[in-house]
Amino acid sequence: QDISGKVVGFSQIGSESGWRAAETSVTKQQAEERGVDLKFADAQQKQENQIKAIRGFIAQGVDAILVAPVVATGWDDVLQEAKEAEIPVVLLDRGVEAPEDLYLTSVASDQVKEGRVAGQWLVDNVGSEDCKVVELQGTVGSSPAINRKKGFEEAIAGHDNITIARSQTGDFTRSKGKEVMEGFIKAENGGADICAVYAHNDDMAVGAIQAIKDAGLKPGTDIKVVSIDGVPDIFQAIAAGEANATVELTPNMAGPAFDALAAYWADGTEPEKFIITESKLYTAADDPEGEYERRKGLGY
Amino acid sequence: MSETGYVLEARGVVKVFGNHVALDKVNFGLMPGEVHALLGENGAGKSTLIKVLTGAYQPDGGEVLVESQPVTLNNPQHAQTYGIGTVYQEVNLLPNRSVAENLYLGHQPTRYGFVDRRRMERDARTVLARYGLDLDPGSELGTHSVAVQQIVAIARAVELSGKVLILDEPTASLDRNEVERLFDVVRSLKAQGLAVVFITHFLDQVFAIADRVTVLRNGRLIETRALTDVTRTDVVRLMLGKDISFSGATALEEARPAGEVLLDFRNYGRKRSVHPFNLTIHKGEVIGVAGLLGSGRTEMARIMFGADPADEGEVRVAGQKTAIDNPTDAISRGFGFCPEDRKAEGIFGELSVRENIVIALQGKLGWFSALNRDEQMEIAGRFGEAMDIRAASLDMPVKLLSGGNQQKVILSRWLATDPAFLILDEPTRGIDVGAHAEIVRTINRLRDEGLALVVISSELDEVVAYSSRIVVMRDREMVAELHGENINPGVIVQAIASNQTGASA
Amino acid sequence: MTRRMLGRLANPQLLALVGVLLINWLLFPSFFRVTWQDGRLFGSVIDVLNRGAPVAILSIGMVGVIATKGVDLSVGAVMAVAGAVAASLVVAGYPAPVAVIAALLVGLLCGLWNGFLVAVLDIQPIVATLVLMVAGRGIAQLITQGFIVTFNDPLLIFIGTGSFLGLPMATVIALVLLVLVTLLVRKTAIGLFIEAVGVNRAAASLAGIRSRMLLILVYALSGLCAAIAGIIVAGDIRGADANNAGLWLELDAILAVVIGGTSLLGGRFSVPLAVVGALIIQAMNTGILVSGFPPEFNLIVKAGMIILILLIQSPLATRIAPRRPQRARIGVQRTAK
Amino acid sequence: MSRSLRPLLATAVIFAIAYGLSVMQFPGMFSTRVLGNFLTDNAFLGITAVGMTFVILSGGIDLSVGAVIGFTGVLVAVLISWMGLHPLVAFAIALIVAAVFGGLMGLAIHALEVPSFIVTLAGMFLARGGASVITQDSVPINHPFYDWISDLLIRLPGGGRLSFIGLLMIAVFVVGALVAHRTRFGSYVYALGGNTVSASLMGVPVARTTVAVYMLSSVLAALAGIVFSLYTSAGYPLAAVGVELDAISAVVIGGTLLAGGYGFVLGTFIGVMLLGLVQTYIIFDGTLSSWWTKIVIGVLLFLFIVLQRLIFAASAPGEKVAEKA
Ligand SMILES: Nc1ncnc2c1ncn2[C@@H]1O[C@H](COP(=O)(O)OP(=O)(O)OP(=O)(O)O)[C@@H](O)[C@H]1O
Ligand SMILES: Nc1ncnc2c1ncn2[C@@H]1O[C@H](COP(=O)(O)OP(=O)(O)OP(=O)(O)O)[C@@H](O)[C@H]1O
Ligand SMILES: [Mg+2]
Ligand SMILES: [Mg+2]
Repeated sequence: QDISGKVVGFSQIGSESGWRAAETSVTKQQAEERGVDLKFADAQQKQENQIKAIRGFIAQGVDAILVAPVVATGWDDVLQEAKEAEIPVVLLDRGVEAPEDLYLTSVASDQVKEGRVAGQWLVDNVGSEDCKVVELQGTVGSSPAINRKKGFEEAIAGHDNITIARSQTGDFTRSKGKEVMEGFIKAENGGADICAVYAHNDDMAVGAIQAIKDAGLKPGTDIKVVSIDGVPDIFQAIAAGEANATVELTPNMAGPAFDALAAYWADGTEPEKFIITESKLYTAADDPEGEYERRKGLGY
Repeated sequence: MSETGYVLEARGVVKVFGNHVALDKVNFGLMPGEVHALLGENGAGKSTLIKVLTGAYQPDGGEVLVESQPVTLNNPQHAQTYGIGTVYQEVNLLPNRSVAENLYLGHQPTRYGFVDRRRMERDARTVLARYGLDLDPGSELGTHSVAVQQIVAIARAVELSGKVLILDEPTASLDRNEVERLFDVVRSLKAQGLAVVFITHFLDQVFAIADRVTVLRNGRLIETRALTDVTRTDVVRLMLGKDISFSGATALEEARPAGEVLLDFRNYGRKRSVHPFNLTIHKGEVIGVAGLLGSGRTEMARIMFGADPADEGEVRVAGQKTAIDNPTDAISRGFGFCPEDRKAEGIFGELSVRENIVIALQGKLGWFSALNRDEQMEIAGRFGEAMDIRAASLDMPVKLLSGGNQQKVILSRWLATDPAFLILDEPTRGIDVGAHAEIVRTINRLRDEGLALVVISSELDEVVAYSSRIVVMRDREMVAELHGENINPGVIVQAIASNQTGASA
Repeated sequence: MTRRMLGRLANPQLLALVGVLLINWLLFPSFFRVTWQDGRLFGSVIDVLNRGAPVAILSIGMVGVIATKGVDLSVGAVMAVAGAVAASLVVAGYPAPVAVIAALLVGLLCGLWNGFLVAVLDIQPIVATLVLMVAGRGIAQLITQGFIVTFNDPLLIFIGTGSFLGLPMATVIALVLLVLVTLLVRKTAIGLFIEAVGVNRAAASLAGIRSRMLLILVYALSGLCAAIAGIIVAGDIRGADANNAGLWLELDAILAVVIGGTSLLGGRFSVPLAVVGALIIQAMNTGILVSGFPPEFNLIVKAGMIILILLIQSPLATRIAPRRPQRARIGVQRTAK
Repeated sequence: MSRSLRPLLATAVIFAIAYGLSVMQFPGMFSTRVLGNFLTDNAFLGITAVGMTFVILSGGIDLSVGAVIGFTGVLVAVLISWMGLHPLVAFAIALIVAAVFGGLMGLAIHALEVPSFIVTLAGMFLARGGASVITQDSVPINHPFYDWISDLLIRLPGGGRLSFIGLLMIAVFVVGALVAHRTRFGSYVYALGGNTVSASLMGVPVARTTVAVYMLSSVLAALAGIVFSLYTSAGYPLAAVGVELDAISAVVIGGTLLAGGYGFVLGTFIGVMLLGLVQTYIIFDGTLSSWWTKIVIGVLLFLFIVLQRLIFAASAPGEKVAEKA
């Protein structure tokens, strides 16, 4: 269906990580391909800014609104307003706790599942050996941090040989990831006791890999590295044998969203309420160089 | 009323700062309906005593009694509830608030819980009229001159004090008329039965208004006497513990042969500030500057020093035409400047006496030729001794010194730079007779050593005593230059007064 | 001379640092274990030195600013800008020295801008530097277009992660800066002038001190230090992260200076003690990390630490338990009495 | 007085011009909807900024307000959703907690003679840390009372809404202005900002006023936190990060001198609206990346402070005021 000429507002969280930047540029690409006039608003990681943006879009009378909500709660009122203005809203990459009739659909990954996939990979790869895992959490209180932790813990539950020895926040950033990993290494006998590191995103994993190297250990061999997102740099690390696995979170949330909107506008087709993107595991066996090349241009 | 008859009394009050005893078992009593002068050299403890009496400090020993009842005054506001009102040594008001609010802050009339601004301003206008001030009570206090601010402070204290009014050097920045006006007010308050404490370094004023006098020296009570029993010399002797020759007694300066020309200001002036003036200054000469308050003396001094650069005319230093656009230029040509507002523009309160003394010299030497500590100690010690600065240590913060000693520190600062030309703006304001005489002596000595000086002073006797020439300012314009026998108070007053148009408040 | 040295060592800041380190040691017994590995020292204390370096460098620049009664809120943003400039230039193919120098120049420029606002336009430092704090991060993002610009340039990486004589490069740079700046302010009259301007700018001008030049100098130095820190942080993660680099570090730097005994009201200051302040903060952070404290307590521990230090340093405490009357006084020795 | 009125006037004129230009480019910006949004969306910022105005007028600064908003949101959410308290009871508790918190900060500032910057920085860490210790998650609030308040709104022709929280902000501004300009307490606040030593010698209860000012700021921040929880029906420990900077910017743009002693509560209102206008403009444009928001706000701040500087410099006798400690 042709949706060119439609005006769509997109309230993005911010540009706090490489993945987020990629999502922004992919969304812009997708809009361009379809001839959609995308109104972009970056909320600088603040919910209040997102609410302002959505209200602004409503006031402008856009045809649809995409929103990547920074937190799950607190959207009822503004979504209600959008509904009253008859503007369909599509949620991207995170869900919200609001009545389902307030939005058209939600395109998101299953964050708990991402954690579970990562955990499962570890379970499959350590066998019955004892394995002390250190965890680099995302920003304290953010929903991916909470869910990815939960999923990972679910996966390793029942495997008593795998324990989370330490868990600290690395704020989803490389530098904090590196700093925290350095601390972990010191705290765990110079890193000798650590069997694996689980990072809530690839940026922190990249930082951790550097910390492991600085400590004279081999990331990927001495300490296994598993993380989530699938940004280009982690594929490079996998190719170099410095990281072991990543769970992809596709930055293309907008594509399915536009498709759903197109169908909805064409004949009023109500899409599925939850469009779940794939949480695919990549390891050294999955052509990491190729994956790197494919992603490099996306502006991670 | 009690047996002693004192409204406010200090008994055996002790106040210690660190290891310095500022007040040592001082007794002090105030009768209703008297004006009581409190005298003493700089640092004698006058301000400290009244701060204890008004709750700004807590005594370390002894007690404060109000109408013979021992009381603990927690703060000045608490003292106000006993009818004790105070004007502290520095003008302590709020330049950012309106005149009316400064008069009534804390006691504003309210209506339904809100400040009744109209009534407050009306009352303020009435009160100020009593002091001969006619100004908009709604205007910002900071836009008025220091004198006006001082009067507002006094008016405020008078309004708030039912029984006692304490004035710590209220006249230091007032001119004659204003002092007269103030005295009228004090007399009428006295007639109403108020006790007034009056601190000043002007003995004339003491004799003009006070009934009794208390003299402090080095934190000790020397004596309290009725003024009818004492002469000026008695008082001075009590203050100093020795006889001195009073500065007024110095012989009139005869017309001396002027040295070579050091400075020549031609049509020098600054728009909206001082009218262009012509002034030639020779080596070994003191130029006195006389004029009413707000006549532009300070501004002229600042222009000469480059603190506010001149925008017309030219200046020659030793025949060379130069530009003096900022103090650094001026200092590099051997200028020095003691500003009149010591606290705001003179001292570096947190820094040590030593650093305060060497700073201008160091400024002259520049960033990269630093004096080391020993050199600093030596310089500070030398000038500190020459000026008789009383400080426990050269490394103590200068803010802990009394006003007069701070002034000496600033003078030392400039002397350390070995200047050729010094501008002193009110160098003797707020300074006791001893230090006063010393500064006058210093001025004379410097002149004899060949320095050129410009000295601004409101004390005519003093200006007359040391000036080789006097220029008179009026309405920001240099209106007269007096030589030889014209240098006497009568002529000066004539010059200031002639054609007196709109002199401000 | 030795008495003077000893007196200097027995100050609350160093005691606090020792205290924090001891607590770390109690919570984590091998805290002080240092080994030699791959030609460099390795251990938690070394981490404190390495991770504390950026804030220490910021505080070296910040202390002069605060001594003049100012504050520089923009340093975190300037770090991001400098990192972005360096990374973008090497990615664009310029040689690393060019990129580094350009980044330093940009930092210097930012500092000059702040100095201009404060000294020439006479704007209060908090607002003046707030401008660049807000806009700077935007400019950094503009340069990187919102992406993390990664690089593989060996020189930049060496600055961030290399080592010299076994010590992390960042620590070495911080040390060198500390020595240079301390010499600059104490062996010349600049230190005295900074204090004079901080105490009373009007009086300083009348005493012939070029307070404008001086203010511009201290802000420029602060900008330069921020740029150095920004390059280190970018080199450390091999990428310029405009969104996160230096985020809220201005607060840590200010905190470090205040812990170091320099009053926000200007006046007396000490460069070495500001660095000690930075180390105290980092020792706390590292301590929390290695002792396995839950992350949500990080901020509370930090707040508790500030409160404690403020209590110890406050005039009230001095009154209750009189210690030696002065706090941070460096280079000024009282005559023994 | 007229001198300090001028920056206010300048701010108002610039707001009017900027708004006019925006409307010329996007006529949609002149609608009851956008105007209503201005109030609703900036309600918590506005309420916070009123408290900040008092703090700044008194010569201090309060960095803790953003964290207090976050903390209050979490506290209220936990009290309602986990403990089952009625929202009004929860509000009362939150306000009391904030009052104690602010009072303690004020006390520390006064008694320890430490600059407000550093005390409130500690307060910021404490409040933010406290919120994350209570919960790290966003806690939703589902209570009929909340729904009832959300429905309390006046619908304007053209789709605009005057919400309860928007009106609450206006009420806070009105009361704030009355307190600042028409009560003794207000004059004490200005007195502190003018010169603390003078104020104390003139009998201003410095300790009590300082404590009250920070108490007021924290209480208003808590009220803003409540508003924020009404706005989002949730409590989230990371809510309102950096709002203190927005509030300070709004106060400064509104013509209040950061050194204290000069300024108007009304100016802060215009400042808040101007910040809102910039954001709305960038949303309406829709092609400007977020960094432009930061750059534009930076430039705006710069323009305003230079403007104020020119105005204050043009009337010289105030010079000495600017030099004070
Ligand atoms: N807060 C303080 N700390 C330490 N010493 C102080 C303090 N206040 C005053 N002093 C010292 O106490 C002594 C008495 O000072 P005070 O101000 O009472 O003198 P004064 O008689 O008013 O002098 P002046 O005529 O110069 O004003 C001085 O030596 C002064 O240095
Ligand atoms: N820019 C200005 N605009 C308006 N009035 C000004 C300006 N600058 C100074 N004045 C006023 O000009 C007058 C001259 O002040 P100045 O301080 O030079 O006088 P003075 O003779 O030294 O008095 P004092 O004895 O108080 O020092 C004062 O009344 C002052 O308030
Ligand atoms: Mg005195
Ligand atoms: Mg004068």
